Amino acid sequence: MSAQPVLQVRNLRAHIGTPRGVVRAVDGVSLDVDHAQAVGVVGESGSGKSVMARAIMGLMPPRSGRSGEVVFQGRDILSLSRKEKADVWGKQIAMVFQDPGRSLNPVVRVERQLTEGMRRLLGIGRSEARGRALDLLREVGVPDPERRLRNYPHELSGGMRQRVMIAIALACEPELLIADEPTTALDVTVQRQILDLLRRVQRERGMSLILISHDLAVVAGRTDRVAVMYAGRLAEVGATRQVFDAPRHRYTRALLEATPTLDHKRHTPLRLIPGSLPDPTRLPEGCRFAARCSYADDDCRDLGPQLASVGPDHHVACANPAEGPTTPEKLASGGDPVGR
Amino acid sequence: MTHSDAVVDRKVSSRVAPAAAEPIVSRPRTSRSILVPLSYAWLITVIASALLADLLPLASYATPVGPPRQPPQWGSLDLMLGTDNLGRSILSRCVYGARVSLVVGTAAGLVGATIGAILGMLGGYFGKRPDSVVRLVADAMLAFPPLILLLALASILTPSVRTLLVGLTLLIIPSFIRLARANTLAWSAREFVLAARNMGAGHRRILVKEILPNVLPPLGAYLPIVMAALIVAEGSLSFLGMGIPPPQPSWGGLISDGKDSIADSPHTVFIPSLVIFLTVFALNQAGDHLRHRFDRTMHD
Amino acid sequence: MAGSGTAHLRGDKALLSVQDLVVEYPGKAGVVQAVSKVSFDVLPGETLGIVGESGCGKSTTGRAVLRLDRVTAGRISFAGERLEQADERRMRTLRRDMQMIFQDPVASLNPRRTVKDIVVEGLAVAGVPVDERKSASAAVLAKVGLNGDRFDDMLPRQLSGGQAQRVAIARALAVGPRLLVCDEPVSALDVSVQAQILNLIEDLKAQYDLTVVFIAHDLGVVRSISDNVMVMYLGKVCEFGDTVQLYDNPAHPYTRALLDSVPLTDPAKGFAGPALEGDVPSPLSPPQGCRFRTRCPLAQDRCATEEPQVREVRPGQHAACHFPLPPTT
Amino acid sequence: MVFPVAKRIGRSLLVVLLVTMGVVGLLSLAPGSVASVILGENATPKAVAALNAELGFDRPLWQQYTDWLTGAVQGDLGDSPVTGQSVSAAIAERLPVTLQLAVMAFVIALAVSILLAVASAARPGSPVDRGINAVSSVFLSVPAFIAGPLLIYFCALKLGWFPVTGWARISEGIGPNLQAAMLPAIAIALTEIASFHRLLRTDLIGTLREDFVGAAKAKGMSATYVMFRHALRPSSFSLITLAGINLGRLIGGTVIVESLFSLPGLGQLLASSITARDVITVQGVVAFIAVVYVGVNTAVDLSYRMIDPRVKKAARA
Amino acid sequence: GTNPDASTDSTPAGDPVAGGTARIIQISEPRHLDPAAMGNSWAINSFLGNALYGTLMTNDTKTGVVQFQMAKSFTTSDGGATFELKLRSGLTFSDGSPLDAEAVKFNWDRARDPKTGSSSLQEASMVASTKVVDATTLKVTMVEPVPSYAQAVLTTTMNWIASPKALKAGNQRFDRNPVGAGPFTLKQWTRQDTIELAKNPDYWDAPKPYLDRITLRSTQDSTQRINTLISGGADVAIDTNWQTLDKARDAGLQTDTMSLNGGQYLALNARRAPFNDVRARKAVAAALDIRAVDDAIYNGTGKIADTLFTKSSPFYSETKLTKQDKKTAQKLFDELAAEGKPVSFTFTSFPAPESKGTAESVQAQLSAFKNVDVKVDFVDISKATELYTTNDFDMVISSALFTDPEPRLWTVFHGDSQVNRSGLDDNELNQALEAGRTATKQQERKAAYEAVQKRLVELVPAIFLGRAAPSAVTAKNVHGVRQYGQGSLLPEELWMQK
Ligand SMILES: Nc1ncnc2c1ncn2[C@@H]1O[C@H](COP(=O)(O)OP(=O)(O)OP(=O)(O)O)[C@@H](O)[C@H]1O
Ligand SMILES: Nc1ncnc2c1ncn2[C@@H]1O[C@H](COP(=O)(O)OP(=O)(O)OP(=O)(O)O)[C@@H](O)[C@H]1O
Ligand SMILES: [Mg+2]
Ligand SMILES: [Mg+2]
Repeated sequence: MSAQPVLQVRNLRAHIGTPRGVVRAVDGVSLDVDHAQAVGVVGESGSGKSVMARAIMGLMPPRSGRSGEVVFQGRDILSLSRKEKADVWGKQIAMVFQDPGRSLNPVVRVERQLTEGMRRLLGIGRSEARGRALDLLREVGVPDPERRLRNYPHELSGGMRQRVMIAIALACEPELLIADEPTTALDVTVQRQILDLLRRVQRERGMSLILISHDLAVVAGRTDRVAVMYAGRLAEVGATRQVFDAPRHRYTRALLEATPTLDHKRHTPLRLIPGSLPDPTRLPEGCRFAARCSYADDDCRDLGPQLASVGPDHHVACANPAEGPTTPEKLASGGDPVGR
Repeated sequence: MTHSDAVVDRKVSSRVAPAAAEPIVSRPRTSRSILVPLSYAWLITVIASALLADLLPLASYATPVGPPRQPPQWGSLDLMLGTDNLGRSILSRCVYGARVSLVVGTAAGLVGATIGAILGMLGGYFGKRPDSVVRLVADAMLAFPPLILLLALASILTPSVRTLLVGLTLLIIPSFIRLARANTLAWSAREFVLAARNMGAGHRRILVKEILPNVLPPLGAYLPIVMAALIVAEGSLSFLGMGIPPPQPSWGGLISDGKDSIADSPHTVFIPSLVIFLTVFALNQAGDHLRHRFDRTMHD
Repeated sequence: MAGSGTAHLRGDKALLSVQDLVVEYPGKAGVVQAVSKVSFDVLPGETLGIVGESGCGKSTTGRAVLRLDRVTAGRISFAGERLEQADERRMRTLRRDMQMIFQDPVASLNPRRTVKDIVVEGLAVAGVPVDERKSASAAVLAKVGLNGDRFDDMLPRQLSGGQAQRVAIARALAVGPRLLVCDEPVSALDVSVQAQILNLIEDLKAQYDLTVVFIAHDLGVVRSISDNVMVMYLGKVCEFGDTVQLYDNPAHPYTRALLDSVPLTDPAKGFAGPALEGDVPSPLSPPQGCRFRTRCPLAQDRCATEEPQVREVRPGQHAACHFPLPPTT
Repeated sequence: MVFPVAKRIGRSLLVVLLVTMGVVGLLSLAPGSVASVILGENATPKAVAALNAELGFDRPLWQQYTDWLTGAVQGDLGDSPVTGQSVSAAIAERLPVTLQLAVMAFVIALAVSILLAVASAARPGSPVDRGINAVSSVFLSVPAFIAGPLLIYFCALKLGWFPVTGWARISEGIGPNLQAAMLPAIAIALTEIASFHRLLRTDLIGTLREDFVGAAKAKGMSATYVMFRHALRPSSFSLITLAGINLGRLIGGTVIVESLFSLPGLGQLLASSITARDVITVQGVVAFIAVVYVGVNTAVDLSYRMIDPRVKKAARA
Repeated sequence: GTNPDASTDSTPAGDPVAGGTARIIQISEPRHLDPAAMGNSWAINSFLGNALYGTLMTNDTKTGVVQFQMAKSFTTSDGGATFELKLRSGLTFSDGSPLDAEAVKFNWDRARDPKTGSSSLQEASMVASTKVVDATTLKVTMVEPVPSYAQAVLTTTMNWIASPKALKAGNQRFDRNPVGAGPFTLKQWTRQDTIELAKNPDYWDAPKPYLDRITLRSTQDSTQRINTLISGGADVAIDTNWQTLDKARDAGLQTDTMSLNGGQYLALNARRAPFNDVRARKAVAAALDIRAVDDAIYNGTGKIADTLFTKSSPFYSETKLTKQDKKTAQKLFDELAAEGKPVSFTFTSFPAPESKGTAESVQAQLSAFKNVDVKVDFVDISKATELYTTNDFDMVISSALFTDPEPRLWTVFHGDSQVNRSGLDDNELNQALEAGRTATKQQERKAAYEAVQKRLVELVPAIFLGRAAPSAVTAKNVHGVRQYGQGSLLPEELWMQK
């Protein structure tokens, strides 16, 4: 495909001022999302996934700053005027939040929450918006949509609410949907339904999707590419299959090993990742995972690796990457991998 | 994904594109600007001068020091803030007036808050019957016109600081009951209360050790506002003729005394008003600051 | 499923035995029977996992067992003593033998008390003198891996999730319990921290000869830690049995559906089986007969009229279903 | 459904009972009697005692109270021994004034405080926010009896926009009526503005942190739209509670403003009746105020349901 | 202003014009419209009473000479032991019934009855009996001779005669429909709001009244009364406060202030310590600067009552009532303290601003002296009865206002008087007062009151403060301000320029 990626995030930084210091929640992230592609972002709590999503959406908390570029269909949306922003956010890029119970206004009926965006951004009338709303609800599999429109959020079950959230996000037919942990608050069986739904609409509509989750398994079966985040930076990016089949970053690998799976032998200890995430206000100089990595050497601690290609569509920011199934190009630690 | 991403992602690392600037982030001010030290300075001045009034080189608050309604002037300490309708030093009256106003604000505020907090916590924690009784009491106290209470108290007991304290305390109790009850309801539903019960803690221990520390901060935050309101309310009582007996001054009383000459000698009203305002403002600032400082749960 | 019955109980050997436990919450909207005739038991030294979807009554069961919630009906015996008949005073003593760890590590710690106070709360209640408590707190914190006095004066909010959960565990351990009820102790934690806590529980269990009831909704977690599993749905028992056996050959369609809904880390597979339709019905008006029948792919007429009882479908595996699934292997 | 309503009414009656009993108790302790007030300075103790007996105030307290209560239950609040007017008529005469004052003050206070709170919550800590906070501190520290004369001085004397004192009934035209009510309403509103602003500001800041606010912004809604259509309503719980309490209290508590502006409201009636030891009137007015208070707060409880549909669910059936 | 003595700013405005509505602000409204419940003094309800019931007599505010209105004459042939009241014939109440001697008898008898609670009980009780001679003649027998009893009648509510029939109907009915023969009748009374009066077309003294309608409002606060007038919200304000009068003049309003003899005074309770000792009374009198009191409450705009009578009074004498002398005062305080009788007393004050201000001023001034201690105690009006029946006070503020010293001076200072606040019963003073009352020749009376003043200075039962300011403040277009008695304003004389 020669087409430009829908979204190009370039060296995005998003820092938040707090009384204890500046939290460098996102610190130089670059990521591409192609047309009709589903990209997963995984990482532990606090790794900066949500802040990244919010930075892309322009939803930064007070006393925060961004730098870098977020190029959406050729325009850098960080530098848009207010008017132009309204054209992008909501209409072109939509977002689904983690907790469907809290991201729907509890005191506003489903109908208005669904239609207000359409009416404002697309300038359509009430009855047309309502008609579309019904279609959307049907599309996301909400039974009896007429009744649901009149409901308040609390009258819906968790799964229903998340469906409504997805319908709201789809309302203006966005090019890109960002789903920030859309199933974390849901039960397994409902999570399953929502994940299936997201994948289906993404495919049917030919939409791009960024699926954020802390659960590697959630991302695994539902994305084309996956980015692993650690302490505000990307650790590993690549085709999902590659990253899961042959994780190269030590962190990715450790995460996978620490996850108890259905075939884990019982009463055997899980593999641990020692230590914890670094304090986001006092991030280390070099590789941010170095302190917890048993393969770290002084270079790791001082310099910190850059994201480098280790195979077709597979990049790792690790000086001592794990062995892959196929022999990777050997990389000089710390150097510019491409030599440009 | 295409080949393009290989190119793109290669450019990705921060070192490759050092041009990208660090975002500019303003840190929230940790201290509340210069106003906080100024507020403390003011409160300390007020409290200290109230306590040490007798030692200060001030004229008596009861005896005229000059012609009535003198505007503020330099030169003599006693005339610095001018004189009141009777020619008494407003400075001296403000300093001594702080005693009554502060006592009214603090004592009525604290006693009211304590009683209200106890009742509210008992109601909120035990629920059911105790709660109905507490709510009934609070409702009845709120439905009781405050004026009646004060007028009646003023006629039963002779007007004095004590009468005033009783009346004003009764007035603020129900608000604290409500506040404490609402907070207790919220906190006692929390898991750590269950955890304490699981440790075998009894009701009293849970109330005192688990719930009280959490209910105190919102009450504390409300207290400065109530204290401010009490200081002002004391003035309204003077206006209604139920204030403390003369010649003892109070800030509210000073305002009330001066109100008829507001057009000719505005200082007789504005100086005490300013004192009240500064104190109210300083109380709020200090309250906010203390909460930030000592309520460690407020950090981050 | 969603059945009653006591066929799976193992008699006197059990440290904790629960029979026909019912917990009801009267609300303005009606009475919610959060736990409806649930029976299970735990042998000394064993770990029992309880799994089920949100709202199925796992926590309520856990709390009721410790008498932290009102018990509407049923028998709870702990080491031969009938808990539901014990008075408050007796319970206070007994509580030291049975401790609970709560779901949200931060919410279960008083935000305004320091770690060293929290950890020895149980001892303070029991009237242990201050200096003894001090040393006890240091010791117990060390046990859970919070060495040094760095944490003593911290407030819960200053702890990471994993550290907070360790403090909660330390608090429970401090009183030397025999039974530990863990109510989703890791569901609020990251995988990496989760692993630490799970390993810690395993360690402590071995070290202190603890009996554990482990409540979770993550089937992977439960599998890794428990000897027996009880699957619950809408306040009822679905299936009870040896963990490995149950995971490999679920007899109840709900157990099967749960297992099929677990996302797999293998990008090629996605999910192991078909999705389950619909939502959990309202606990206010649960379906007649088998409570799972409204979502059950195998439901028949009989399921609507007759409530299935727990019965042994295979040796060591009990299910409450009229039409249990055959073994797959 | 019947049960909670009955319970609610029962509670309300209890409140009214407690309050009126409290009033009788309190006033009985106060020195002086209505007879001595009626007979004036020149009265002899004998004449006073005779008149008191004639009016029935020599009977035991509980008997006076139960008699009053029996009447009150049948809707007869009795006649004032001082003015001879029936208490219900006196209340009916004053009520429009007090009600209009209280309602106008509240409309003003709510409107102003909502605007202020929105402005300060939009950027907490900004100069705008600090400025507004300072203004609200000023409002808190200026008592009504100073605010009143200042308003009169500037708005009535200097600008001549409003009358200095006096009341104009609605029958005299809506214009004069509003003019007469405006200054006193503002004088009452000032303190309310301050406390409403504080409360709403805090709650708004909290709500603005909620996910659904972010979600609405992510939908492309403007900041103003989000503020007024999404954030305001769920932030108004405490405001409404406080407003309910204060409105209820204002019905009997505007005496300072009423006397400053010479308005024939309930507060003045109450104050003069207390001075005259007119227990019958005081009791009637207090009972009435308590009923209004209870009513307003019931309305507040009901309004929770309008504001937040979740409450309705919890309370249903 | 018709009174040459009154300080007046109103310019002669030509002949009265009929018509118009006057908006008048009074100080307070009565509890009932029953004359007995009102008070015939400018500061109380005199305007309303005059409007509803007319007047039997008025007086010249300067000379005190009685002028007859509805009464044709009020004469005594026996030095004040009995009187004969003659009414104009054909007087009718507004309901058409006749205002005859019977009606006067009913009203006056009623005022004497303690059960009525009349504010004029004291004066009315000087009458022993009344007898109707014919429709227009009433014979009045006094308890003891009071030659100038007409002064008592016209300064009290006895001057107002209401229809007996209407009075008998009870307060509630009467308040809705008070029946009198005054220049105006009641249209509507909304309590604490407005009293609407309309011209009585059958008023005996046609073409008076000139005004068609009157709207009365009440406001306690004198600043607000004047402010209302300044802003054009009213046409006439009744006022008592020297300072606001000053302001009103500055604002270009007309003020008419009638001058009255006597004034406000501090009554020193001589029945008990410390003021049973004349030295204590003298000391306080010598310590106080009366000017300073005036400064405090009226910003120095008031008139000081340094003599008992004003210069324009025929009884004027130069005898100064008090003279400040701090040294003597301190000496006396010290002396008393040394005797173990320290001057420590309570000033019992009402909450009204003037009373409060006076009390505080006295307290503040005395605080500069040693061995004297003043407390201020506020009581509300409901306690006044108790206060005066038990005489449980050390110092109160009271007033003795009069044009003719009779009967007011007697009631204030005579040992036999019920309302002698100071309670001082001095033979010499009593005799002088008796002489002033019974003497018929002006010269003798003057001498008697000269003696009274001397004795007052010696005994100090009271410390006189300032003169009263019975005033009417009027807008530029209002004319015809006429007062009588105790500043009682006559509504029938008022007229407004178109
Ligand atoms: N409003 C805020 N103010 C201050 N710090 C913040 C704020 N939002 C996020 N942070 C900090 O930024 C960092 C990244 O947070 P973020 O919410 O992006 O993590 P996450 O990866 O989404 O985690 P989770 O899985 O818990 O959602 C964390 O250290 C967090 O504490
Ligand atoms: N205090 C309570 N009052 C009323 N209903 C309650 C209460 N606690 C729990 N319930 C109800 O009881 C049922 C079981 O709740 P419980 O908390 O035991 O579920 P759970 O299985 O622990 O769910 P989760 O996985 O969400 O923790 C639910 O329907 C819940 O709404
Ligand atoms: Mg997140
Ligand atoms: Mg639970």
